[in-house]
Amino acid sequence: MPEYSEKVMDHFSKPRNIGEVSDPSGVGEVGNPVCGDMMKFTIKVKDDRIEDVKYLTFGCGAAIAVSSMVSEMAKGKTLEEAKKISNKQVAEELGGLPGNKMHCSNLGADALHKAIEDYEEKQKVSAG
Amino acid sequence: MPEYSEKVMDHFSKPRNIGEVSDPSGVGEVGNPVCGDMMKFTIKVKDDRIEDVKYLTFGCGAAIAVSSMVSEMAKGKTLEEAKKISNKQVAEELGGLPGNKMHCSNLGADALHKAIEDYEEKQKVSAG
Amino acid sequence: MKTINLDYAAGAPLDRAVLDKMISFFTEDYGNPSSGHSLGDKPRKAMEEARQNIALLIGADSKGIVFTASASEANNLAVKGLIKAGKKKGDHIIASAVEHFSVLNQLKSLQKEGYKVTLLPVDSYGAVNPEQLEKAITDQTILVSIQTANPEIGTIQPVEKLSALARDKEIPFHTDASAAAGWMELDVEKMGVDLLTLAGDQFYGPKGSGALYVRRGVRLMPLIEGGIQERGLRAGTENIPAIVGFGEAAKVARENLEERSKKFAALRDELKESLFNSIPHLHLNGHPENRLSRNLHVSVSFVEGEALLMRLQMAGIYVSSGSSCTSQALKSSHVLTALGLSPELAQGSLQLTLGPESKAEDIPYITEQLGEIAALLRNMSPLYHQYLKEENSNA
Amino acid sequence: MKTINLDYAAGAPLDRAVLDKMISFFTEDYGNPSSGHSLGDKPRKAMEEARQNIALLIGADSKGIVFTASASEANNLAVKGLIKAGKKKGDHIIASAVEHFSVLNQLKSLQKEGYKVTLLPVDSYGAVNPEQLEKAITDQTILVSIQTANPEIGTIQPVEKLSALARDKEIPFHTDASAAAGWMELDVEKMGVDLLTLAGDQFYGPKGSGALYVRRGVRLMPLIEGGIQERGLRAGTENIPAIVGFGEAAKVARENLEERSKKFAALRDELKESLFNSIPHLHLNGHPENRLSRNLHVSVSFVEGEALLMRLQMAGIYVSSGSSCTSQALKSSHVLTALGLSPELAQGSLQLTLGPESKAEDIPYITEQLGEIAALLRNMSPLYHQYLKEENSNA
Ligand SMILES: Cc1ncc(COP(=O)(O)O)c(C=O)c1O
Ligand SMILES: Cc1ncc(COP(=O)(O)O)c(C=O)c1O
Repeated sequence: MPEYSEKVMDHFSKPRNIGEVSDPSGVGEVGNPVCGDMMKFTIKVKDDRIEDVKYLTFGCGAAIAVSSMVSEMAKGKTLEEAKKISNKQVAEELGGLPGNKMHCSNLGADALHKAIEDYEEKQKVSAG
Repeated sequence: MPEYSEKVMDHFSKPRNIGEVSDPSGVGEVGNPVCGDMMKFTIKVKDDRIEDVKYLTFGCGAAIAVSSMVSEMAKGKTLEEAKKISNKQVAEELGGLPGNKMHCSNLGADALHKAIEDYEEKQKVSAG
Repeated sequence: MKTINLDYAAGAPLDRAVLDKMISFFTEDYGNPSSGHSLGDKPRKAMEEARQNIALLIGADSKGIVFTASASEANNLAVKGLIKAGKKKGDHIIASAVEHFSVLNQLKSLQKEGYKVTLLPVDSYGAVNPEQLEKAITDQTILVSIQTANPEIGTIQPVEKLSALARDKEIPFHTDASAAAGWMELDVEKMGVDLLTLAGDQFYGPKGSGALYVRRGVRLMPLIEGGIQERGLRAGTENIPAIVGFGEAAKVARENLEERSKKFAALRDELKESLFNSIPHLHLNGHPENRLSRNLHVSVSFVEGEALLMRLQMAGIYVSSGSSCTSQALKSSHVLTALGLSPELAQGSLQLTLGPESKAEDIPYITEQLGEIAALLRNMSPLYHQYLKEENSNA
Repeated sequence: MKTINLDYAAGAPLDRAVLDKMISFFTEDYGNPSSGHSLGDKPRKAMEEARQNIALLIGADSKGIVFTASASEANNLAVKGLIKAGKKKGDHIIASAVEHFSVLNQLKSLQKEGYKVTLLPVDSYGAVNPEQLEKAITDQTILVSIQTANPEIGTIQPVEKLSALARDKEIPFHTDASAAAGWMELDVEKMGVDLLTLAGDQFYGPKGSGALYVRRGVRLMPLIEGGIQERGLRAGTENIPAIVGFGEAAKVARENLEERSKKFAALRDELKESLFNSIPHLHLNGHPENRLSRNLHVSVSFVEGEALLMRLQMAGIYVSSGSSCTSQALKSSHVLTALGLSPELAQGSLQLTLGPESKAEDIPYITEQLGEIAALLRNMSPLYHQYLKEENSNA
């Protein structure tokens, strides 16, 4: 088994915020089964703030822990704050990730950012 | 250790007829230290018969056993009989020799035959 | 917590009888078989006895057995050794796409050196079709290497038919029998092979024990040059304890071959039934019947293998997976890809290999745990949710 | 009858502590370090601990240690691996004339492939002269391989000086330290070597344990291709028990290096004194001081080695010889030839290597037996009789 931190194991074995928010404000999907990991983040935005966030993840231990961590980090943050959540931060919050699993930390933040973008696109459309 | 027969071990550990006969009728030497084996046979001939035979041997276990066996086989034989002692016979009498030691059996009979030749040469000279 | 090992292909405990036989060669009979004195006698005799036992396991002449330190080494000696000896002229090598890396990676290197390589495809069960081999053979073909059985999915190859095609054209035939030996009847004559790789640790022998069978008349160059051990085909002081253990394991395997394979096949089938009866969306990989008795290979749809593996481990169950995340190279198994398995099923694959401590009583627990874990991971899988939606809209 | 082993270079009993440390990895901790689950954790940790201990023995970074199954394999990986990687352009290789066959026979093969090989001569003690190396180096030289110490005659080479010459020209330097490691202080930095071969079984570790130290930045191609064990430099399931035993032996060797080498040097010198004081016409081979502590090498003039060896065995004393009759290839030792020793002295050579059961109390018996045997064989030696005659006529 890769040498996962306690924090990773905690999030892997008790993942937080699983699922899809109903009637999501934004949806972000990344990855595919070929590369081994896939994540779908859904967010509910209210007053420029992420009121709720959930995810579905197909992937390894790190991918699951990363999704869970990202969801916790994002919840309650303003969109601007959430956009600043970086891959590096996620990995740090998880107490580090094994070298060959670092790419998983990218996926989580990417999926979240995509969901925010999706929301912002929709806002533009409805505003325009 | 090469798998020597009991007979070989017996002749190796109790070699018969070591030495040089005094005032030899014939002397035969074969081999050299480079190839690892050297034998010197000396014979005392009386009435065309090998009355006494001795040898000095520098060499491996097989070479020593072969020398000893050849000396025993030759002793008391007529020259004509002794000339017929073949390498194959020597090996057989010793209960066989390991494959890579067969060449040693050649040496023993060769040295004996050389000693006989030497005797016969000398006879010719003194006769002539 | 229970500990249930279902990954005995990765490693298995040494049979006690095997270890007992080895011990004195560590401590008392530590001599060197090449010694000119009698401290080498007992080790040398023990080595030749081991060689006999290993030869018997595959119906071979013991003179044809060359000891190596692993199956990988034996495979390298077979392929590179044969090619370097260069008896047959040509530049074309044929193997199957599902060979072990210790064959495939050599072929990659040889390709760089200018050799041409054909990797035969396999059917959806993982078997090579003899017709494909027939078509692939050219007058430049100098070696055909096709495994006896696949270590991952368990599928047994039709070696007899394959080797006959090579023999017709006087092309040397190598088979990597590492996964098969000790678990099914093998006979180098019936199989018609010139070179055969063995791994002692795959049938409860010690690690560090491998061998290559080399048919009389087949010329090889050594991979490891030096002393003239193993008739000059493999230099190095003989690892007598490993060789002795290897021989003993071969003897035990031969004497128990039928019993062992029957027992494992029954247990494996029981496990399969149990899993398939209670867990939806499982997929069997490899051939349904024509497979190694101790091997079961399934894909759990919609989920990824490392996550399964970690969850199973939390339940005390140890398995391996062909998913990319569990491989050190981060690629999913080339064997599963060769079957034409979808990426998703390859990622969710589990290899279950039975071993000495496997027992029927554990099957309910394994089934329950895998069932719960599959449900839990599917519940969070975007692929599963998508599937459910599609089902709903189809309904 | 007494049994006195004076041939511990051919094989030695495993230290009990070493074996004890190995056992659990045969039976309980049998997992595979490459496993994705925790059955591989303990073996993996034990392997890395062993790597550390081995690295410490030679002052190296543990990342540079590549496990092999023997010194022969390590030598083959070093020479062929480096040449195949082909980083430095050229076609010239330099080694000493007294290298082990696992170096020399590779060079013969490489010569057939078109490489040019210079074998440096040695002085009458067996040492390479750095000036000879300096002269031999050309701008085509891609490898220099010179052993740390000779296993047969014990002579230690001036590796530091030799490697400095290679380093000046940026030529990789390999040293086969199989005979030296565990018996003298080694430090890859001080020695200035890029590649260094180790044999665990030469310092009471298990057979089947070898390693190659590879300096960071030195590129090698693997000899055994396949899985990515050992950073891709040596494929094959790791032989954990052997590796663990190797590591433990390295630790014990390091902790006892000074004590062991002092003890053995003293014992060896006592044996030498005793033999030379009571047996006429003995000849010491190898360097009188600059030699391995456990090694003594003598030639018994006028007699042949196999006969000596057999007679000594009848007295319970086990030795080896460089005579042609004791070699399986029926050639006398290339090392003794390189010293310029006369054929007769090469044939009468005895290699005596001390080990764990060697003790001073046995020296009188050894001396007495060798004395009697030498007298007995000389009495039947034509060379001795010739010598006596010459002495007489000179007198
Ligand atoms: C079919 C096959 N060949 C070769 C090997 C390589 O064996 P090793 O890692 O012991 O060298 C394996 C190992 O699992 C195997 O299953
Ligand atoms: C200096 C040296 N190199 C290499 C070897 C080869 O060792 P092995 O036979 O264990 O491969 C030996 C063996 O005695 C040796 O002394």
